[in-house]
Amino acid sequence: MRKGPLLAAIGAVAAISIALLLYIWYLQPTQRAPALKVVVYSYLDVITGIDPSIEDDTGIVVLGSVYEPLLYYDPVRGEHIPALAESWESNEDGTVWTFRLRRGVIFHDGTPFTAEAVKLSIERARDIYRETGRGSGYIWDSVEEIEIVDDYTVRFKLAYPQRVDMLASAIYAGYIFSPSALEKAGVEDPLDPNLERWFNAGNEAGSGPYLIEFYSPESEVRLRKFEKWWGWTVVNNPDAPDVVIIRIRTDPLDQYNGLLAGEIDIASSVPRANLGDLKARGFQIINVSVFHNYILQLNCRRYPTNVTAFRLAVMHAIPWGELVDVALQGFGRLGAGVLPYNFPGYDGNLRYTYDLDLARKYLEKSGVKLPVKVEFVYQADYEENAAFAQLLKSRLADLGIDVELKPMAWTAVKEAGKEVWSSPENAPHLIINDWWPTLPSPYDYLYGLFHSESTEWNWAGYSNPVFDELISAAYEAEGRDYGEAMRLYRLAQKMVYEEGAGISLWEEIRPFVVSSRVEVPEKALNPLYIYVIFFQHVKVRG
Amino acid sequence: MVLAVKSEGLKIGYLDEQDNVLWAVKGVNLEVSEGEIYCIVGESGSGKSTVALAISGILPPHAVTEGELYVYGNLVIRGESRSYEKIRGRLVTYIPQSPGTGLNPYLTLGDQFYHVLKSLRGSTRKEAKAEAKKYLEMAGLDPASTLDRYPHELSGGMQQRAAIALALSTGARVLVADEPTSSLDAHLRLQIANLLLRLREEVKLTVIFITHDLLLASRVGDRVAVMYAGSLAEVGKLREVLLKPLHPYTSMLVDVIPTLGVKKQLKCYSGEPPRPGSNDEGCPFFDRCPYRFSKCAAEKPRLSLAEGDRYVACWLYGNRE
Amino acid sequence: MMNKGHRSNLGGLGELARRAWSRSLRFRAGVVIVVVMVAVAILGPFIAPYPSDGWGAVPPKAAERAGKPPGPEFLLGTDHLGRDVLSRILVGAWLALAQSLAVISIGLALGLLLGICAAYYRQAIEATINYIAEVFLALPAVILALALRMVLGQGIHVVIGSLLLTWWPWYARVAYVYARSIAEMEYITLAKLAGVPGRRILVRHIAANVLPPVLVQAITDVGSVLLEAAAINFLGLGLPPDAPDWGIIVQNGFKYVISMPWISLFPGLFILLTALGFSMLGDSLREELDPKMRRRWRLWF
Amino acid sequence: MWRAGSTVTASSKPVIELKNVTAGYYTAEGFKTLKKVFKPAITKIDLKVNDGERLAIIGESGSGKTTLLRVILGLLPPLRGDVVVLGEQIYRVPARLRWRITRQIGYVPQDPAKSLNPRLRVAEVMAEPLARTDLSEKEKAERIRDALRIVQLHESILDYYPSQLSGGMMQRVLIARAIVHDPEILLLDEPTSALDVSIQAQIINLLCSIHEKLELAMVTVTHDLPVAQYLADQAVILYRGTIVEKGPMEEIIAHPRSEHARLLVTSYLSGLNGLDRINRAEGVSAGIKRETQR
Repeated sequence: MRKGPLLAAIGAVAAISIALLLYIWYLQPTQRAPALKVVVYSYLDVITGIDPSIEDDTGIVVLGSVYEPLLYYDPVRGEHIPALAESWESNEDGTVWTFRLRRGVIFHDGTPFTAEAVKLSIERARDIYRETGRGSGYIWDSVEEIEIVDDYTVRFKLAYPQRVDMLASAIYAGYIFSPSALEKAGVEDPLDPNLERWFNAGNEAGSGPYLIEFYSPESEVRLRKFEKWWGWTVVNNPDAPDVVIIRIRTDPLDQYNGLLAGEIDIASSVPRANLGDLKARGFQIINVSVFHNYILQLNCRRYPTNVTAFRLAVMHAIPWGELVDVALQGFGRLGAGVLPYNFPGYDGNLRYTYDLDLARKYLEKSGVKLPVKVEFVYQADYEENAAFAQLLKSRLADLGIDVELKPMAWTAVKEAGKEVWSSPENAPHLIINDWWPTLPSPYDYLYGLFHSESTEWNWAGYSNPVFDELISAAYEAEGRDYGEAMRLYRLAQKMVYEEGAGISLWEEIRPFVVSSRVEVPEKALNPLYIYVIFFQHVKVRG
Repeated sequence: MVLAVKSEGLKIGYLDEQDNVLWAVKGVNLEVSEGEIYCIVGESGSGKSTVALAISGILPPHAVTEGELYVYGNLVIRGESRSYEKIRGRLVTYIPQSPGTGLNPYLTLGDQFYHVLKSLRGSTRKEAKAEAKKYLEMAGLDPASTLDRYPHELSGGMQQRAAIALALSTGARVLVADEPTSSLDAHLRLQIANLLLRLREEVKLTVIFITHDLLLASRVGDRVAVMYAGSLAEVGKLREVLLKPLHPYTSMLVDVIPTLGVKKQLKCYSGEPPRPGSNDEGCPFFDRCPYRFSKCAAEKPRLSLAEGDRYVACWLYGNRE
Repeated sequence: MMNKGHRSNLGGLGELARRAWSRSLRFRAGVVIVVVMVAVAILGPFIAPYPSDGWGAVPPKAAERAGKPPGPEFLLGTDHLGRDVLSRILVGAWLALAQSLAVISIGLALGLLLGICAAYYRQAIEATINYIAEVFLALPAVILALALRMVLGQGIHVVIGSLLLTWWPWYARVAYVYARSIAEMEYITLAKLAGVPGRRILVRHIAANVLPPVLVQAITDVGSVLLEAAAINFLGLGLPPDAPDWGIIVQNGFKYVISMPWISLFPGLFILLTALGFSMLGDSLREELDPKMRRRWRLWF
Repeated sequence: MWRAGSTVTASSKPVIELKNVTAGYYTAEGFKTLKKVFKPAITKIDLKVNDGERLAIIGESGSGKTTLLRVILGLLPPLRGDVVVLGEQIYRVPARLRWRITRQIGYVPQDPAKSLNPRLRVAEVMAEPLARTDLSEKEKAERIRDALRIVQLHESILDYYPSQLSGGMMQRVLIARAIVHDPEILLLDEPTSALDVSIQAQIINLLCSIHEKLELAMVTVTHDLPVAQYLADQAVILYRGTIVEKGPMEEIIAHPRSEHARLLVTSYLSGLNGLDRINRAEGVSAGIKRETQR
């Protein structure tokens, strides 16, 4: 009897909690809103930023769905797809370009899209590059003036001939944001760093099909369908996702496990060795050949890689024949020159052979005393880089060159690469850079990776005035005589090849793994806009 | 008359590292009557403490048993099986050597009484307090000044009294006290001894008093069992045993104990008690016995009636069955 | 009453080992494992079927050899770069042992020295050493490895350095506790009264009694250190990525765990086995030092 | 060997002299201040031990006898007062050099199990007090053999480790160690409390014979009055840090003057009355003899 009250109390609590649980369980189906269509996309790297005018790195996976450029470019068909611009034309010598803009477009905050936004966005990208060297705004270098003809017409006046249609469909620096962003960020001058801060805090002012709902660049970005996007009637896709979750999963195996657990619908980077398993489990695998290639750069400013013959010896010691099979399990295409396959200016002849005898001859010619030690920096979490590094080390060991492997995180790789300009003796001899183009022009690659002023990405420290001259001339010629421009680009590319400053190792064939509840049609992926999935085309089943 | 404790052929051993059994108690027959103060006297390694643990039901799990042990008619040890459920803490209770270890250092005395009584009889705090007062007074402590104290706030003698009071409050009929006074000062020993005597009179408590101190035993005991190397050497009325020891070991004990005020010469007996697991043939005291003869080496004497109610395990007394 | 006269004998580690050998199956199993591992560590580079694979060289025609499952040609299969896994493991054995034994032996020596000094000299020395030990005890080895990696760059020094920094205080602490209890012993007083020089008391009386239990502890710990070293290497903080360290081999194979499970499985098993061997050795020795431990163990099972 | 209390033959040169000694320990007190407070364990002790004398310091737990012992051994500097051991003010000697005096005290600690380093053989233990003497190895070996003979241990014991010895043998080794370097004073701390009664008698007799042979001053610190009466002629009774009574042993037992001494003495008087005891002392063995003769 003494235990009576206690037992009663426990009984009462238990009864109440059971009742409560039953109630919740009973209510749940009725209270649940109509099921949202959610797609989870796992991405391998942290988001480096989402300022539409400055970001030139991994932020593209977000920007691509949130903002729109004037035009998109389809590199396979070689044609432009209108986006915010409906039509465009240029004068004879390609120095004046007029774009007619789409009417009835509104930004996410409800402000209407007009010519003013175009002028503001593009000038900001250009001016930030001019003033700070950051971002990809150099593509607008030729633009002298953007004239607002009327609300829905802009006119670009150039200092020298350019293909502004190409520039406008660039992957970076071409995104149009609403002028209301200035007010929201509390700035007057679009170049005010506070505006960049405002953007990178997770704010946006785009017009794209999705808007940012939650932004945590190290772990997750959530996008929500923008119902008032102008294009919904065009794409006519009632199964488009309502919510897109971009989940950062830096370990490829994590992505694999996430797929199996049903936490991830689309994965960009599962270990290639696991693809067969996934296929057997009913996952769809979409092999996209993307304009993303891995470029081995050799430090031209530090002994012994500053000796051209030594660099060529290294190049001929790379077992090209088995490179793709060993490093990428077959998911790739052997690189040539600097530019990727299908890209304007590509030259499949610029390949070295795997020939140790030749390599030894070059080595002898170089006069480098053996044994010698070189440092090799690469991004640690890219399995193909690690595999290649060990392969190269073994082959160079055959020549008597000792390679010290230094796998690093991406940011550290970048720091190490840039050091070739500040203190070349501390920069690695060999480094793997990976590149995807900002705009569909060889200039993008050749300038970015090998121009002597491109201290951000020219990790070879390659500095050749003739080369610089050649690509500038080619770039200027693009708007005037495209064929001539391509010829000059080829010449420049060949210089790099002959001097062994760098070589495209392979181009990726990126296997996107898609769960059976999601359909990713061909037009949702574009080799130029790497990693971007145009979710407006994605269909969610069930 | 009810026998409080009775054992027949009780053997207790411990497993050593090779899983051999080392016998600490080698066949002991005990008969303890109700209301008796029964002393078990012996030196270290004689097995007296093991007997105490067996009676109070707290043998460690790696102990091995043989024979039988009854407590108030309950068969608690039968061969290898042991079952103390009904008697441990209810019929029998145990007072360890050092007074502190019998008490919980984190509870006041009052709380300790409460916890014990609640688990035994479901007492309320009020009831427990009343009981505690009763038993503390019985043990000669002032309840008002001790109930709210923690054990470390009490002196050694008071701790031991409190432990006895706590043990009594369980309603136990048998108190097993293992050297309850050896860590106490001389004048406190006397007090504890007197307390036990008084409790025997007041509540008819049966006390099994384990000690190595023959003189102290002589103050309290009714009967004594002298243990040597795991066996009983001599059992009888305490006074008779001390004044006229029959077994040579008992007489050695009497000879070597210094007595205050009597400066007899201490007799020197060479040798030391055997280690456990040593040779089991013959009389365990053979090596040190001044009266040994050939039979002693060959055969182990059994405890048998010598005269009156004196039992001796020695061939000197014929060892009549 | 347990017999006091039959206390366990402390007659040296050799004696201890002899007794453990005769009594404990676990000790014998541990000895066999450790002896085999030491033999492998010494002979590994010579008995490996493809020694250059073992050292990390990718063989020519790697693509043809890559990803072979265990079979007659490659007993434990090949990894994603076509290297023989068995050779990798055999050649790497010495690295595994060298890393853990270096950490244990230096950490032990340092810990013993400082721990005993703290217990013997007391006062300021005691407070200082204990404080430092506590700080380092609180640091996880992996975090330290990360810091060292930043400052010193890649290499075996990162593994050994970070583990050393986290393990010495453990031995200092263990030695300190033992030494404190021994410093209370009357034989220390006796020696002081007799004019035995302080250094001799420290060595003959205190260190001699602290050493056996701490040494046994150290033997048990070899396995843990091996695991921690493997973890640091697994995370890519220590040795270069082509070194034949077992942790690195596991890491290399981790991405292929679905399609080529043998790459990670076998080095993982070797790590496990070696750790097990040392902890069996240490545990059974500890039981010999303190038979009560064994009792408890027996009770649980 | 028991010897009569009247046979004190020594010259009355004092070997230990304590004058007005107060000693104790500092304990931290208070939560915030951590103030160190001096807690005296012995106060104003005057004590003199003459050469060849047998003195017992008797006290129960908490009486300060351990503190007194530590003061005499040079381990605990007193708060005030003089401690003279063998004619030297022991606390005026730097701690580093104090061993030169303390070595002259043969000290036998309380618990044999804690007093022998388990890692040292008996031979090494025995050699310790001889280490800083200028004796030759041969003389040292001779000394050790002599000491072992006195404590009735066989020489083979030198190769043993303590764990191979019984409690009684350990105590003998410790006594042998205490006398091996021929000290002036033998200081015993509860020499029998850790031993069984039958071995206690052996040790008591052994200590008596040692005192007779070596003619040194023997100081026994104990709580056990009956044991003390065998080991000492003079007694000092310590109670709560002060000496409450001193004088010849027999005198104190027969006529305790202070209240505490009286309590102590009465608590040791057995439950069997004195007559029984005398009877027993004479007749016990006779009873057994009777039986054997039969």
